[in-house]
Amino acid sequence: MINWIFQLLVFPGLTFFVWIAFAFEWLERKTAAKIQSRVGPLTAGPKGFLQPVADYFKLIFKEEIIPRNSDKFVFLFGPPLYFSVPAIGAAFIPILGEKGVLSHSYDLLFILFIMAFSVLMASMLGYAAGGRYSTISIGRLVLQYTSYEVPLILSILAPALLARGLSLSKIVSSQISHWHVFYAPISFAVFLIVSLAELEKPPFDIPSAKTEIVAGWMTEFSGRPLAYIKLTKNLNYVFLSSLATTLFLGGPLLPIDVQDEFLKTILFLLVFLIKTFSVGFLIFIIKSALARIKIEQATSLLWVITTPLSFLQLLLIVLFR
Amino acid sequence: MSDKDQAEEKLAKISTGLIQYSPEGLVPFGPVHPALKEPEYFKIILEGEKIVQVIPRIGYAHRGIERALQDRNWIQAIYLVERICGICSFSHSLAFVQTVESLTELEIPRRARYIRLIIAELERIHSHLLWLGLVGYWTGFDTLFMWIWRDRERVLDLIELITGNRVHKSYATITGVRRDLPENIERHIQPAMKYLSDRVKFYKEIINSEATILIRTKGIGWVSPDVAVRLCPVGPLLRCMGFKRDVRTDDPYAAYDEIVPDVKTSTDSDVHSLLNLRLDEIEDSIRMVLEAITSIPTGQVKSSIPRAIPRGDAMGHVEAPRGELFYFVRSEGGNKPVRVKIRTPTLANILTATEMLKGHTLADVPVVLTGMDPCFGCMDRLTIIDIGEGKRWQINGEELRRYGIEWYNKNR
Amino acid sequence: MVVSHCRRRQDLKTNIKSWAQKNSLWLFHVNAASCNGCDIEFVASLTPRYDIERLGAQLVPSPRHADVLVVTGTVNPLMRERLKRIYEQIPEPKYVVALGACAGGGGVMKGCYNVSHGVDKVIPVDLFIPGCPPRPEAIIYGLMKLRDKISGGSHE
Amino acid sequence: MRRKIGITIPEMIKTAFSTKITKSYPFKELDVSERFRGKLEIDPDKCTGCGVCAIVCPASVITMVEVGKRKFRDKEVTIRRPIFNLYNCISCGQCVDDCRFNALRLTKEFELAVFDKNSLVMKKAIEHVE
Ligand code: SF4
Ligand code: SF4
Ligand code: SF4
Ligand code: SF4
Ligand code: SF4
Ligand code: SF4
Ligand code: SF4
Ligand code: SF4
Repeated sequence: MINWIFQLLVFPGLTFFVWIAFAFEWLERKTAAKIQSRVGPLTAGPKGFLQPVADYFKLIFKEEIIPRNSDKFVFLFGPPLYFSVPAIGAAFIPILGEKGVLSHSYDLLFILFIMAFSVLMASMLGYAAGGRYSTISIGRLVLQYTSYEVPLILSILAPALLARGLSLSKIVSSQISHWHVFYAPISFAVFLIVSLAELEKPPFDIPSAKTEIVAGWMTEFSGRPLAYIKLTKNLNYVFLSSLATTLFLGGPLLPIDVQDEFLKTILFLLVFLIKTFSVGFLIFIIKSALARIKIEQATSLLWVITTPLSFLQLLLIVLFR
Repeated sequence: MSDKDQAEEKLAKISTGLIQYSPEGLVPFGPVHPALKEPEYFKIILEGEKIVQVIPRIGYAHRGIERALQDRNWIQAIYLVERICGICSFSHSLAFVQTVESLTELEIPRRARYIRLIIAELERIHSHLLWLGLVGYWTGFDTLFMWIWRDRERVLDLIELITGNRVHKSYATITGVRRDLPENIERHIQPAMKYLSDRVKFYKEIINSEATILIRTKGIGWVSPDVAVRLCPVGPLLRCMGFKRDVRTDDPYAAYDEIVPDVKTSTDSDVHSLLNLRLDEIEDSIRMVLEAITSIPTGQVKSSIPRAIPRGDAMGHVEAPRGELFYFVRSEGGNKPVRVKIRTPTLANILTATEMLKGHTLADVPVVLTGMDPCFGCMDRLTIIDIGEGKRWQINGEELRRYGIEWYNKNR
Repeated sequence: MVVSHCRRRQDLKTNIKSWAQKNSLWLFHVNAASCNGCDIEFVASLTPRYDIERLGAQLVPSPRHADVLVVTGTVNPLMRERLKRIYEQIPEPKYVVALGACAGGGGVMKGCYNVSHGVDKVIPVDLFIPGCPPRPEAIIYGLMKLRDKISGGSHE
Repeated sequence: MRRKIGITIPEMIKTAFSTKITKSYPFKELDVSERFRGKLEIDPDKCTGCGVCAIVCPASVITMVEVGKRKFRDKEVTIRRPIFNLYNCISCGQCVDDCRFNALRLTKEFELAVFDKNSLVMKKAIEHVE
């Protein structure tokens, strides 16, 4: 039991993921800077590595301002709840073997539910905060979600079909010799596009477009709630990258067999991290090369292009398996 | 019925009180808003995401410069008009100085006229690059923004080398320029211009083929040329509607009669054509700077500055990066101007911009509003300030008069 | 014994706090009737040549996220109330930087009827960066000074 | 025009591996350009208190204050010296151009940020007299 709790909360569960989330943000900012021929964070920790940590702690120590017309309860307790969504999701991801900490035989459905819940939480938070920019932002968020939900489900179905099972561990174990990305490349691409939308990154950063609607639904948050929200966004990023790794890139598994338990764990972890960071990097590169599009363009793009594409992929799989 | 017609009809209904707009439909844009680096307030009336009406509310940058100019002597005034705005600061001082010079019949040395042209064109390059970078920023394309601003630093370096400051050049003076060019400046200018013209080619390629930029700018902000005739925009905004108007060729000043600009026009009149037009203008400016620096004559850069300016009225205009900048100066023979009136490009363009916005969505607001490249620094010298909290901001002459009488009665 | 133990923990907390604050200055920029000169230099300080993100500074879109309020310009009567309101929206601890000669004491606009000769007449100011406009390095220098103030002044 | 997606990616990679643009300013000294107009300096020995600088300054930076009295042909004449409120100075250099005694110059110093703006008031000229 204690072992299980340790796994859930520290390694490879919550704490581990939070640190990866910090590392992701650092990497993102540093690479963004490099691409823009800048230097990026430099003074906080070696090479600025502790920059996200500094940001987080600073927000924790800051005053919280609760807007007058906001729902106080949701405003204060929503952010931790929002944070728990990807945190729980992360516990399903198999890292040190074929099974995640919480894994069971229909966990893929649970993952889908979690992704929907995260959007729901975001819109609830924005709504509780009140304010015009938040309201517009939520409208966009929900509209965007409804248009990417179908391609999301369809693209996740492809590896499930290939593995003939709805559990992540089954999907992972079916990829020992061949990754699903080679059989379902379109689904992988669609999944990346949908991840951009879920993460509110360009070209889909419409709900938090700062030049249009300030900071979107986060406009009114400050202090500790904001710290949670920022962290959750990074955690979401990690969660989606690791999900892509699990679904399409074979998770932590190695084609060779290693006897030593300890060495095996280390190797698994390493493989998993490399893959996750690569996916994160890929998402990041796509993001930096594009401009933001408009909400109606986004919905039409997601409906008209990605949905038929993912259907096509499923059809191909069904026909050729 | 087109979107525009519908919008017009809606507007008519709003103004006659037939439709009441809920506060949710009204989105404030500014005065402090991340898309506008300057304080300006636009009341945007929305229906869903569609814009029905835009009401600009100017005055957030009003400082009272025209009044203050009446207390400054001719030399001090140059520094003050320059600080109407930090982006085309040289255009302001140049326009003012030229207007004053036309009162005096002084001879401006030929070398000084060439130097003025060089600085004015460098300023145009810097201003257009700044704007192009901001378009990247407004469309959420941070990488483009950073690259363009990185390249803009090359121009600012040149400006600093010549004038001593990156932004406020403080360089023009009556009868010429304050200092000569540094020695061997062409050794700095030539490589920088070469680098920039390569970069501009690259940016042109991005603007014309990157799909996300194209769908954000093509066909956005279209207005018909008739509107232009009615609302009289100036500068690139006018030129992108197919009118070939440019003060530099219509009424040459500085050395523009010897180094002739090639005025570009376009007929698409949308934000995308503005992007291309401005990039073309940068290329042309680069050509002109290079030409000027090779054929610059030797000689003095200023003659002696008169203490008092003869009595008279004068008007002058220059082509600032954003269009025609117009100055009127009245002198009564003293050491101070009696009246200075400035008509700036943004003020002339703002109405067209609100017209451009109608029928588009909220997401287009930053792109369009800034597509005309507004900078409210210069627009806000003339405004009506609302009196008291909660009162309507449009006050008509009668109200103003009554207010004035009441105020005087109270404060006597 | 208990007291000293307590104090050590307190010290640790303040150390983390000042370290975090110092390394994560989120800036919110208000143009209160300036000429844009200072604003473009401020934006330029974010761009590759100067890159204040090295110091952990970052431009944020909402005052509620900010730590430092950067005010440029002369603060005319129309902006005065808004500036106060934005200042109140920023959560504590907050710092105000008056950027440019205009924000310091009116600058060249001194004597104009519609300006309020200095941001410090409207809201308390922590740091003045004079210059018209201050070059981006001067802004960086100002931020370094502010960082020193934060790490030095956190023990009182 | 062909529509493409992500045409900036090659350039992005190129930029990421190209030479560094960022100046290492706060960690290293900076040379500013030769003509840069920075902080104003006065040479109190050369200043005669003529007051021209106070007249020409566009930003009302300079005020002339009385520092003493002097006998000049049986008449009391006040001696004045300039005080500079440097936080208002726009470094235009007009006073430098107009001072006939070459008492003023613009230095290249730009690190002027202060916590208290009154510490930027330059009273060198009057302190020198006392
Ligand atoms: S509009 Fe009137 S008050 Fe305002 S600056 Fe001009 S002259 Fe002065
Ligand atoms: S006559 Fe009218 S317009 Fe002319 S100065 Fe008097 S009030 Fe102004
Ligand atoms: S149009 Fe006006 S505010 Fe804009 S850059 Fe030119 S002078 Fe400045
Ligand atoms: S200030 Fe009034 S009279 Fe003058 S141009 Fe504008 S609208 Fe016409
Ligand atoms: S009332 Fe008219 S003339 Fe007087 S300041 Fe206002 S706009 Fe200018
Ligand atoms: S200090 Fe100078 S550059 Fe800055 S806003 Fe004022 S006039 Fe413009
Ligand atoms: S500094 Fe020069 S101009 Fe000013 S009072 Fe002294 S001598 Fe005269
Ligand atoms: S440099 Fe310009 S602003 Fe500064 S004191 Fe001299 S004249 Fe005045």
